[in-house]
Amino acid sequence: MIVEIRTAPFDPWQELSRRTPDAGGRCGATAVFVGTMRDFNEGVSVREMFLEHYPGMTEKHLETIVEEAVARWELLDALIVHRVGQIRPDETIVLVAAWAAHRAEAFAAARYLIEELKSRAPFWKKESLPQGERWVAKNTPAG
Amino acid sequence: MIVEIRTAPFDPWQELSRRTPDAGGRCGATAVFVGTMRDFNEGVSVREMFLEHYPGMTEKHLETIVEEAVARWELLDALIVHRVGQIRPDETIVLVAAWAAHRAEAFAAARYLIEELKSRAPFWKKESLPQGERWVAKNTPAG
Amino acid sequence: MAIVVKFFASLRERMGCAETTLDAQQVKTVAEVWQRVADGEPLPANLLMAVNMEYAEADSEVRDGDEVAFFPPVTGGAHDR
Amino acid sequence: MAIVVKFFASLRERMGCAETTLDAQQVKTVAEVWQRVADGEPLPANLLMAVNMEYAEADSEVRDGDEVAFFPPVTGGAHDR
Repeated sequence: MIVEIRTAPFDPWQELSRRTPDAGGRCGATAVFVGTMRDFNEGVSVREMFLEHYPGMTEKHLETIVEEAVARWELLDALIVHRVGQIRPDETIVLVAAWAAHRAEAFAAARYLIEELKSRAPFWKKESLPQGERWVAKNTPAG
Repeated sequence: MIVEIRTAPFDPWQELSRRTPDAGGRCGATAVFVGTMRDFNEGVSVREMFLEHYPGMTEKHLETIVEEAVARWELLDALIVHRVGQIRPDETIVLVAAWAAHRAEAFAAARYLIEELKSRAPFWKKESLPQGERWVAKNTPAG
Repeated sequence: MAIVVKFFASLRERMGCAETTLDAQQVKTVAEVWQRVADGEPLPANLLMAVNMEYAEADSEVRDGDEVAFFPPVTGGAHDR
Repeated sequence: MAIVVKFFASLRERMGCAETTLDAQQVKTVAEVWQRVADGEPLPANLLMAVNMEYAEADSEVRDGDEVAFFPPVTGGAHDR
Protein backbone atom coordinates (compact mmCIF):
# COMPACT_ATOMS: atom_id res chain seq x y z
CA MET A 1 0.00 0.00 0.00
CA ILE A 2 1.39 3.33 -1.04
CA VAL A 3 0.31 6.88 -0.18
CA GLU A 4 2.39 9.77 -1.41
CA ILE A 5 2.09 13.56 -1.48
CA ARG A 6 4.04 15.22 -4.29
CA THR A 7 5.08 18.83 -4.66
CA ALA A 8 6.32 18.39 -8.27
CA PRO A 9 4.49 17.25 -11.43
CA PHE A 10 4.36 13.49 -11.96
CA ASP A 11 3.41 11.13 -14.80
CA PRO A 12 0.72 8.69 -13.61
CA TRP A 13 1.67 6.00 -16.12
CA GLN A 14 5.31 6.06 -15.08
CA GLU A 15 4.19 5.73 -11.46
CA LEU A 16 2.11 2.70 -12.40
CA SER A 17 4.96 1.16 -14.38
CA ARG A 18 7.13 1.33 -11.27
CA ARG A 19 4.44 0.31 -8.79
CA THR A 20 2.55 -2.55 -10.36
CA PRO A 21 2.76 -5.30 -7.73
CA ASP A 22 4.26 -8.66 -8.55
CA ALA A 23 1.05 -10.55 -7.93
CA GLY A 24 2.34 -13.95 -9.03
CA GLY A 25 -0.63 -14.78 -11.24
CA ARG A 26 -3.25 -13.68 -8.71
CA CYS A 27 -4.09 -10.24 -10.16
CA GLY A 28 -6.82 -10.30 -12.78
CA ALA A 29 -7.98 -6.70 -12.61
CA THR A 30 -6.48 -3.25 -12.16
CA ALA A 31 -8.70 -0.17 -11.98
CA VAL A 32 -7.13 3.27 -12.15
CA PHE A 33 -8.40 6.81 -11.87
CA VAL A 34 -6.40 9.89 -12.79
CA GLY A 35 -7.64 13.38 -11.95
CA THR A 36 -6.19 16.15 -14.09
CA MET A 37 -6.40 19.89 -13.74
CA ARG A 38 -8.85 21.47 -16.16
CA ASP A 39 -8.58 25.09 -17.27
CA PHE A 40 -12.27 25.69 -16.70
CA ASN A 41 -14.37 25.31 -13.54
CA GLU A 42 -17.97 26.32 -12.94
CA GLY A 43 -18.01 28.58 -15.95
CA VAL A 44 -14.77 30.48 -15.40
CA SER A 45 -11.34 30.02 -16.88
CA VAL A 46 -8.68 28.88 -14.38
CA ARG A 47 -5.02 29.55 -15.16
CA GLU A 48 -3.47 27.93 -12.16
CA MET A 49 -4.40 26.59 -8.76
CA PHE A 50 -2.80 26.20 -5.39
CA LEU A 51 -3.61 23.05 -3.47
CA GLU A 52 -2.98 23.30 0.27
CA HIS A 53 -2.86 20.30 2.59
CA TYR A 54 -2.27 19.54 6.26
CA PRO A 55 1.13 17.83 6.36
CA GLY A 56 0.81 14.78 8.55
CA MET A 57 -2.97 14.65 8.80
CA THR A 58 -3.48 14.41 5.04
CA GLU A 59 -1.12 11.45 4.70
CA LYS A 60 -2.64 9.75 7.74
CA HIS A 61 -6.11 10.19 6.32
CA LEU A 62 -5.20 8.82 2.90
CA GLU A 63 -3.54 5.81 4.55
CA THR A 64 -6.76 5.11 6.43
CA ILE A 65 -8.79 5.28 3.21
CA VAL A 66 -6.39 2.89 1.46
CA GLU A 67 -6.47 0.45 4.38
CA GLU A 68 -10.27 0.51 4.40
CA ALA A 69 -10.42 -0.25 0.67
CA VAL A 70 -7.87 -3.06 0.86
CA ALA A 71 -9.76 -4.71 3.72
CA ARG A 72 -13.23 -4.27 2.24
CA TRP A 73 -12.50 -5.56 -1.28
CA GLU A 74 -9.62 -7.94 -0.46
CA LEU A 75 -7.30 -6.01 -2.73
CA LEU A 76 -3.85 -7.27 -3.64
CA ASP A 77 -2.65 -3.68 -3.40
CA ALA A 78 -3.77 -0.04 -3.64
CA LEU A 79 -2.15 3.30 -4.32
CA ILE A 80 -2.83 7.02 -3.91
CA VAL A 81 -0.42 9.68 -5.22
CA HIS A 82 -1.56 13.30 -4.77
CA ARG A 83 -0.11 16.62 -5.88
CA VAL A 84 -0.04 19.73 -3.69
CA GLY A 85 1.23 23.29 -4.27
CA GLN A 86 1.00 25.25 -7.52
CA ILE A 87 -0.67 23.20 -10.27
CA ARG A 88 -1.25 24.10 -13.92
CA PRO A 89 -3.87 22.85 -16.41
CA ASP A 90 -3.24 19.34 -17.81
CA GLU A 91 -1.08 18.39 -14.83
CA THR A 92 -2.05 15.32 -12.82
CA ILE A 93 -3.61 16.12 -9.45
CA VAL A 94 -4.35 12.63 -8.19
CA LEU A 95 -3.73 9.01 -9.14
CA VAL A 96 -5.55 6.13 -7.46
CA ALA A 97 -5.19 2.45 -8.33
CA ALA A 98 -6.64 -0.80 -7.04
CA TRP A 99 -5.35 -4.29 -7.86
CA ALA A 100 -7.71 -7.23 -7.34
CA ALA A 101 -8.47 -10.74 -8.52
CA HIS A 102 -11.69 -9.63 -10.21
CA ARG A 103 -12.92 -6.51 -11.95
CA ALA A 104 -15.96 -5.73 -9.82
CA GLU A 105 -13.75 -5.35 -6.74
CA ALA A 106 -11.12 -3.31 -8.58
CA PHE A 107 -13.70 -0.85 -9.95
CA ALA A 108 -15.55 -0.50 -6.65
CA ALA A 109 -12.34 0.07 -4.71
CA ALA A 110 -10.97 2.69 -7.14
CA ARG A 111 -14.26 4.56 -6.98
CA TYR A 112 -14.25 4.38 -3.18
CA LEU A 113 -10.68 5.70 -2.97
CA ILE A 114 -11.41 8.79 -5.04
CA GLU A 115 -14.82 9.58 -3.48
CA GLU A 116 -13.54 9.23 0.08
CA LEU A 117 -10.47 11.25 -0.74
CA LYS A 118 -12.61 14.08 -2.09
CA SER A 119 -15.11 14.12 0.73
CA ARG A 120 -12.82 13.65 3.74
CA ALA A 121 -9.13 14.27 3.06
CA PRO A 122 -7.73 17.67 4.14
CA PHE A 123 -7.02 19.48 0.86
CA TRP A 124 -8.08 23.01 -0.06
CA LYS A 125 -8.08 24.54 -3.53
CA LYS A 126 -7.38 28.15 -4.38
CA GLU A 127 -7.93 29.04 -8.01
CA SER A 128 -6.15 31.76 -9.99
CA LEU A 129 -8.72 33.39 -12.26
CA PRO A 130 -8.29 36.31 -14.66
CA GLN A 131 -10.13 38.44 -12.08
CA GLY A 132 -7.99 37.29 -9.14
CA GLU A 133 -7.67 34.40 -6.69
CA ARG A 134 -10.48 32.55 -4.93
CA TRP A 135 -10.68 29.72 -2.44
CA VAL A 136 -13.07 27.07 -3.75
CA ALA A 137 -15.93 27.09 -1.27
CA LYS A 138 -16.86 23.43 -1.42
CA ASN A 139 -16.78 20.39 -3.63
CA THR A 140 -19.74 20.04 -5.91
CA PRO A 141 -21.47 16.65 -5.68
CA ALA A 142 -19.79 13.53 -7.01
CA GLY A 143 -22.38 13.25 -9.83
CA MET B 1 -10.64 6.62 -30.71
CA ILE B 2 -8.33 3.63 -30.86
CA VAL B 3 -9.07 -0.08 -31.12
CA GLU B 4 -6.20 -2.49 -31.52
CA ILE B 5 -5.73 -6.24 -31.49
CA ARG B 6 -2.24 -7.39 -30.44
CA THR B 7 -0.58 -10.73 -30.94
CA ALA B 8 2.43 -9.89 -28.72
CA PRO B 9 2.64 -8.89 -25.02
CA PHE B 10 2.17 -5.19 -24.30
CA ASP B 11 2.65 -2.88 -21.32
CA PRO B 12 -0.61 -1.02 -20.59
CA TRP B 13 1.14 1.93 -18.93
CA GLN B 14 3.43 2.45 -21.92
CA GLU B 15 0.37 2.39 -24.17
CA LEU B 16 -1.28 5.05 -22.02
CA SER B 17 1.88 7.18 -22.01
CA ARG B 18 1.82 7.19 -25.80
CA ARG B 19 -1.93 7.58 -26.18
CA THR B 20 -3.04 10.16 -23.64
CA PRO B 21 -4.89 12.73 -25.72
CA ASP B 22 -3.79 16.35 -25.76
CA ALA B 23 -7.03 17.61 -24.27
CA GLY B 24 -5.95 21.22 -23.92
CA GLY B 25 -7.16 21.67 -20.37
CA ARG B 26 -10.54 19.96 -20.96
CA CYS B 27 -9.76 16.54 -19.49
CA GLY B 28 -10.40 16.27 -15.76
CA ALA B 29 -10.79 12.51 -15.43
CA THR B 30 -9.26 9.35 -16.86
CA ALA B 31 -10.58 5.92 -15.89
CA VAL B 32 -8.62 2.82 -16.87
CA PHE B 33 -9.17 -0.89 -16.56
CA VAL B 34 -6.50 -3.51 -17.16
CA GLY B 35 -7.38 -7.20 -17.32
CA THR B 36 -4.50 -9.55 -16.59
CA MET B 37 -4.22 -13.30 -16.96
CA ARG B 38 -4.48 -15.13 -13.67
CA ASP B 39 -2.98 -18.56 -13.12
CA PHE B 40 -6.13 -19.86 -11.48
CA ASN B 41 -9.70 -20.04 -12.81
CA GLU B 42 -12.72 -21.73 -11.26
CA GLY B 43 -10.59 -23.76 -8.91
CA VAL B 44 -8.00 -25.08 -11.36
CA SER B 45 -4.50 -23.94 -12.14
CA VAL B 46 -4.06 -22.49 -15.64
CA ARG B 47 -0.58 -22.46 -17.17
CA GLU B 48 -1.39 -20.74 -20.42
CA MET B 49 -4.34 -19.79 -22.54
CA PHE B 50 -5.11 -19.32 -26.19
CA LEU B 51 -7.43 -16.47 -27.09
CA GLU B 52 -9.05 -16.81 -30.49
CA HIS B 53 -10.82 -13.98 -32.29
CA TYR B 54 -12.62 -13.36 -35.57
CA PRO B 55 -10.29 -11.06 -37.52
CA GLY B 56 -12.36 -8.24 -38.92
CA MET B 57 -15.54 -8.81 -36.94
CA THR B 58 -13.81 -8.46 -33.57
CA GLU B 59 -12.26 -5.10 -34.49
CA LYS B 60 -15.54 -3.87 -35.98
CA HIS B 61 -17.38 -4.85 -32.84
CA LEU B 62 -14.89 -3.15 -30.50
CA GLU B 63 -15.07 0.01 -32.63
CA THR B 64 -18.85 0.03 -32.24
CA ILE B 65 -18.55 -0.32 -28.46
CA VAL B 66 -16.04 2.55 -28.30
CA GLU B 67 -18.23 4.78 -30.48
CA GLU B 68 -21.25 4.05 -28.28
CA ALA B 69 -19.32 4.99 -25.13
CA VAL B 70 -17.90 8.19 -26.62
CA ALA B 71 -21.36 9.32 -27.73
CA ARG B 72 -23.17 8.35 -24.53
CA TRP B 73 -20.76 9.95 -22.04
CA GLU B 74 -19.39 12.74 -24.26
CA LEU B 75 -15.88 11.39 -23.87
CA LEU B 76 -12.83 13.29 -25.06
CA ASP B 77 -11.40 9.95 -26.18
CA ALA B 78 -11.52 6.20 -25.53
CA LEU B 79 -9.25 3.23 -26.13
CA ILE B 80 -9.37 -0.57 -26.28
CA VAL B 81 -6.23 -2.66 -26.75
CA HIS B 82 -6.76 -6.45 -26.66
CA ARG B 83 -4.37 -9.41 -26.79
CA VAL B 84 -5.04 -12.57 -28.79
CA GLY B 85 -3.09 -15.80 -29.27
CA GLN B 86 -1.02 -17.59 -26.62
CA ILE B 87 -1.09 -15.72 -23.31
CA ARG B 88 0.74 -16.50 -20.05
CA PRO B 89 -0.11 -15.59 -16.43
CA ASP B 90 0.58 -11.95 -15.47
CA GLU B 91 0.38 -10.81 -19.11
CA THR B 92 -2.09 -8.08 -19.98
CA ILE B 93 -5.16 -9.33 -21.85
CA VAL B 94 -7.08 -6.10 -22.24
CA LEU B 95 -6.67 -2.39 -21.62
CA VAL B 96 -9.60 0.03 -21.76
CA ALA B 97 -9.46 3.76 -21.05
CA ALA B 98 -11.94 6.63 -21.07
CA TRP B 99 -11.04 10.34 -20.96
CA ALA B 100 -13.74 12.77 -19.82
CA ALA B 101 -14.25 16.16 -18.23
CA HIS B 102 -15.63 14.61 -15.03
CA ARG B 103 -15.04 11.43 -13.07
CA ALA B 104 -18.57 10.00 -13.07
CA GLU B 105 -18.54 9.84 -16.88
CA ALA B 106 -15.03 8.41 -17.05
CA PHE B 107 -15.83 5.60 -14.58
CA ALA B 108 -19.18 4.75 -16.19
CA ALA B 109 -17.65 4.64 -19.67
CA ALA B 110 -14.69 2.45 -18.65
CA ARG B 111 -17.06 0.03 -16.97
CA TYR B 112 -19.31 -0.03 -20.05
CA LEU B 113 -16.36 -0.71 -22.37
CA ILE B 114 -15.20 -3.74 -20.43
CA GLU B 115 -18.65 -5.20 -19.76
CA GLU B 116 -19.80 -4.84 -23.37
CA LEU B 117 -16.52 -6.24 -24.60
CA LYS B 118 -16.93 -9.31 -22.43
CA SER B 119 -20.56 -9.96 -23.25
CA ARG B 120 -20.57 -9.28 -27.01
CA ALA B 121 -17.14 -9.20 -28.65
CA PRO B 122 -16.07 -12.34 -30.54
CA PHE B 123 -13.29 -13.81 -28.42
CA TRP B 124 -12.96 -17.40 -27.26
CA LYS B 125 -10.68 -18.72 -24.54
CA LYS B 126 -8.97 -22.09 -24.44
CA GLU B 127 -7.14 -22.87 -21.24
CA SER B 128 -4.09 -25.13 -20.84
CA LEU B 129 -4.50 -27.05 -17.60
CA PRO B 130 -2.25 -29.69 -16.07
CA GLN B 131 -4.83 -32.27 -17.24
CA GLY B 132 -5.06 -30.92 -20.80
CA GLU B 133 -6.75 -28.17 -22.78
CA ARG B 134 -10.33 -26.95 -22.46
CA TRP B 135 -12.45 -24.34 -24.19
CA VAL B 136 -14.06 -22.11 -21.59
CA ALA B 137 -17.77 -22.79 -21.92
CA LYS B 138 -19.07 -19.38 -21.05
CA ASN B 139 -18.26 -16.23 -19.11
CA THR B 140 -19.32 -16.29 -15.53
CA PRO B 141 -21.44 -13.28 -14.50
CA ALA B 142 -19.89 -9.84 -14.23
CA GLY B 143 -20.17 -9.92 -10.42
CA MET C 1 -19.09 -15.92 -56.77
CA ALA C 2 -19.88 -17.91 -53.66
CA ILE C 3 -20.63 -17.77 -49.98
CA VAL C 4 -17.70 -18.08 -47.59
CA VAL C 5 -18.53 -19.96 -44.37
CA LYS C 6 -16.30 -19.65 -41.29
CA PHE C 7 -16.14 -21.55 -38.01
CA PHE C 8 -14.43 -20.49 -34.79
CA ALA C 9 -13.13 -21.93 -31.54
CA SER C 10 -14.58 -25.27 -30.37
CA LEU C 11 -16.88 -25.37 -33.40
CA ARG C 12 -13.90 -24.95 -35.74
CA GLU C 13 -12.23 -27.92 -34.05
CA ARG C 14 -15.40 -29.99 -34.18
CA MET C 15 -16.00 -29.20 -37.86
CA GLY C 16 -12.34 -29.98 -38.56
CA CYS C 17 -12.13 -26.88 -40.71
CA ALA C 18 -11.95 -23.10 -40.35
CA GLU C 19 -13.50 -22.09 -43.64
CA THR C 20 -15.41 -23.50 -46.58
CA THR C 21 -17.33 -22.12 -49.53
CA LEU C 22 -20.81 -22.84 -50.86
CA ASP C 23 -22.49 -22.16 -54.14
CA ALA C 24 -24.74 -19.17 -53.43
CA GLN C 25 -27.55 -20.62 -55.53
CA GLN C 26 -28.10 -23.45 -53.08
CA VAL C 27 -28.88 -21.37 -49.98
CA LYS C 28 -31.15 -18.45 -49.08
CA THR C 29 -30.79 -18.19 -45.26
CA VAL C 30 -28.22 -18.73 -42.54
CA ALA C 31 -30.13 -21.84 -41.45
CA GLU C 32 -29.80 -23.29 -44.95
CA VAL C 33 -26.07 -22.55 -44.91
CA TRP C 34 -25.82 -24.53 -41.65
CA GLN C 35 -27.75 -27.44 -43.16
CA ARG C 36 -25.34 -27.64 -46.12
CA VAL C 37 -22.19 -27.58 -43.96
CA ALA C 38 -23.34 -29.66 -40.97
CA ASP C 39 -24.33 -32.93 -42.61
CA GLY C 40 -27.90 -32.67 -41.35
CA GLU C 41 -26.98 -31.99 -37.72
CA PRO C 42 -29.59 -29.61 -36.23
CA LEU C 43 -28.50 -26.05 -35.48
CA PRO C 44 -27.29 -26.01 -31.82
CA ALA C 45 -29.51 -23.73 -29.73
CA ASN C 46 -26.68 -21.59 -28.34
CA LEU C 47 -24.72 -21.26 -31.59
CA LEU C 48 -24.04 -17.67 -32.66
CA MET C 49 -24.22 -16.59 -36.29
CA ALA C 50 -22.90 -13.62 -38.24
CA VAL C 51 -23.38 -12.39 -41.80
CA ASN C 52 -20.68 -10.04 -43.09
CA MET C 53 -19.33 -9.64 -39.54
CA GLU C 54 -22.61 -8.55 -37.97
CA TYR C 55 -24.57 -10.81 -35.63
CA ALA C 56 -27.43 -12.52 -37.50
CA GLU C 57 -30.29 -14.96 -36.90
CA ALA C 58 -31.07 -18.35 -38.40
CA ASP C 59 -33.61 -16.81 -40.76
CA SER C 60 -31.31 -13.94 -41.87
CA GLU C 61 -30.95 -13.88 -45.67
CA VAL C 62 -27.65 -14.61 -47.35
CA ARG C 63 -26.57 -13.52 -50.81
CA ASP C 64 -23.81 -14.20 -53.27
CA GLY C 65 -20.52 -12.83 -51.89
CA ASP C 66 -21.62 -12.88 -48.25
CA GLU C 67 -19.39 -14.13 -45.45
CA VAL C 68 -21.32 -16.30 -42.99
CA ALA C 69 -19.82 -17.34 -39.65
CA PHE C 70 -20.84 -19.80 -36.92
CA PHE C 71 -19.32 -19.81 -33.46
CA PRO C 72 -19.97 -20.75 -29.81
CA PRO C 73 -20.92 -18.17 -27.15
CA VAL C 74 -18.14 -15.65 -26.68
CA THR C 75 -15.82 -16.08 -23.67
CA GLY C 76 -13.42 -13.23 -24.17
CA GLY C 77 -12.13 -10.32 -22.23
CA ALA C 78 -9.91 -10.58 -19.26
CA HIS C 79 -9.49 -13.78 -17.32
CA ASP C 80 -10.78 -12.05 -14.23
CA ARG C 81 -14.17 -13.58 -13.47
CA MET D 1 4.39 22.17 27.43
CA ALA D 2 1.63 23.81 25.45
CA ILE D 3 -1.08 23.28 22.88
CA VAL D 4 -0.19 23.98 19.26
CA VAL D 5 -3.04 25.48 17.21
CA LYS D 6 -3.00 25.40 13.40
CA PHE D 7 -5.14 27.12 10.77
CA PHE D 8 -5.43 26.21 7.10
CA ALA D 9 -6.54 27.66 3.77
CA SER D 10 -8.96 30.62 3.86
CA LEU D 11 -9.07 30.48 7.67
CA ARG D 12 -5.26 30.76 7.82
CA GLU D 13 -5.45 33.86 5.65
CA ARG D 14 -8.27 35.34 7.71
CA MET D 15 -6.47 34.66 11.01
CA GLY D 16 -3.30 36.13 9.51
CA CYS D 17 -1.31 33.25 10.95
CA ALA D 18 -0.70 29.55 10.34
CA GLU D 19 0.14 28.45 13.86
CA THR D 20 0.09 29.67 17.43
CA THR D 21 0.49 28.15 20.87
CA LEU D 22 -1.61 28.30 24.01
CA ASP D 23 -0.92 27.52 27.61
CA ALA D 24 -2.61 24.14 28.18
CA GLN D 25 -3.88 25.15 31.59
CA GLN D 26 -6.24 27.70 30.07
CA VAL D 27 -8.29 25.32 27.89
CA LYS D 28 -10.10 22.00 28.31
CA THR D 29 -11.96 21.58 24.98
CA VAL D 30 -11.60 22.44 21.29
CA ALA D 31 -14.32 25.08 21.70
CA GLU D 32 -12.29 26.76 24.43
CA VAL D 33 -9.22 26.71 22.21
CA TRP D 34 -11.26 28.51 19.55
CA GLN D 35 -12.45 31.12 22.04
CA ARG D 36 -8.86 31.91 23.04
CA VAL D 37 -7.57 32.27 19.48
CA ALA D 38 -10.59 33.96 17.85
CA ASP D 39 -11.03 37.08 19.95
CA GLY D 40 -14.54 36.13 20.95
CA GLU D 41 -15.78 35.41 17.42
CA PRO D 42 -18.29 32.50 17.60
CA LEU D 43 -17.23 29.16 16.15
CA PRO D 44 -18.36 29.12 12.48
CA ALA D 45 -20.94 26.37 11.92
CA ASN D 46 -19.10 24.71 9.04
CA LEU D 47 -15.59 24.91 10.50
CA LEU D 48 -13.79 21.58 10.77
CA MET D 49 -11.63 20.69 13.75
CA ALA D 50 -8.94 18.12 14.42
CA VAL D 51 -7.04 17.02 17.50
CA ASN D 52 -3.72 15.29 16.87
CA MET D 53 -4.62 14.93 13.18
CA GLU D 54 -7.96 13.17 13.76
CA TYR D 55 -11.27 14.90 13.11
CA ALA D 56 -12.76 16.17 16.38
CA GLU D 57 -15.83 18.01 17.69
CA ALA D 58 -16.19 21.30 19.56
CA ASP D 59 -16.55 19.45 22.86
CA SER D 60 -13.58 17.12 22.29
CA GLU D 61 -11.07 17.35 25.13
CA VAL D 62 -7.60 18.75 24.65
CA ARG D 63 -4.54 18.09 26.76
CA ASP D 64 -1.06 19.41 27.20
CA GLY D 65 1.01 18.58 24.10
CA ASP D 66 -1.98 18.22 21.77
CA GLU D 67 -2.05 19.67 18.28
CA VAL D 68 -5.40 21.31 17.51
CA ALA D 69 -6.34 22.41 13.98
CA PHE D 70 -9.16 24.48 12.52
CA PHE D 71 -9.96 24.58 8.81
CA PRO D 72 -12.76 25.18 6.28
CA PRO D 73 -14.61 22.32 4.52
CA VAL D 74 -12.22 20.29 2.37
CA THR D 75 -12.19 20.95 -1.39
CA GLY D 76 -9.48 18.61 -2.53
CA GLY D 77 -9.10 15.88 -5.01
CA ALA D 78 -9.09 16.36 -8.71
CA HIS D 79 -10.42 19.45 -10.37
CA ASP D 80 -12.94 17.33 -12.20
CA ARG D 81 -16.32 18.16 -10.74
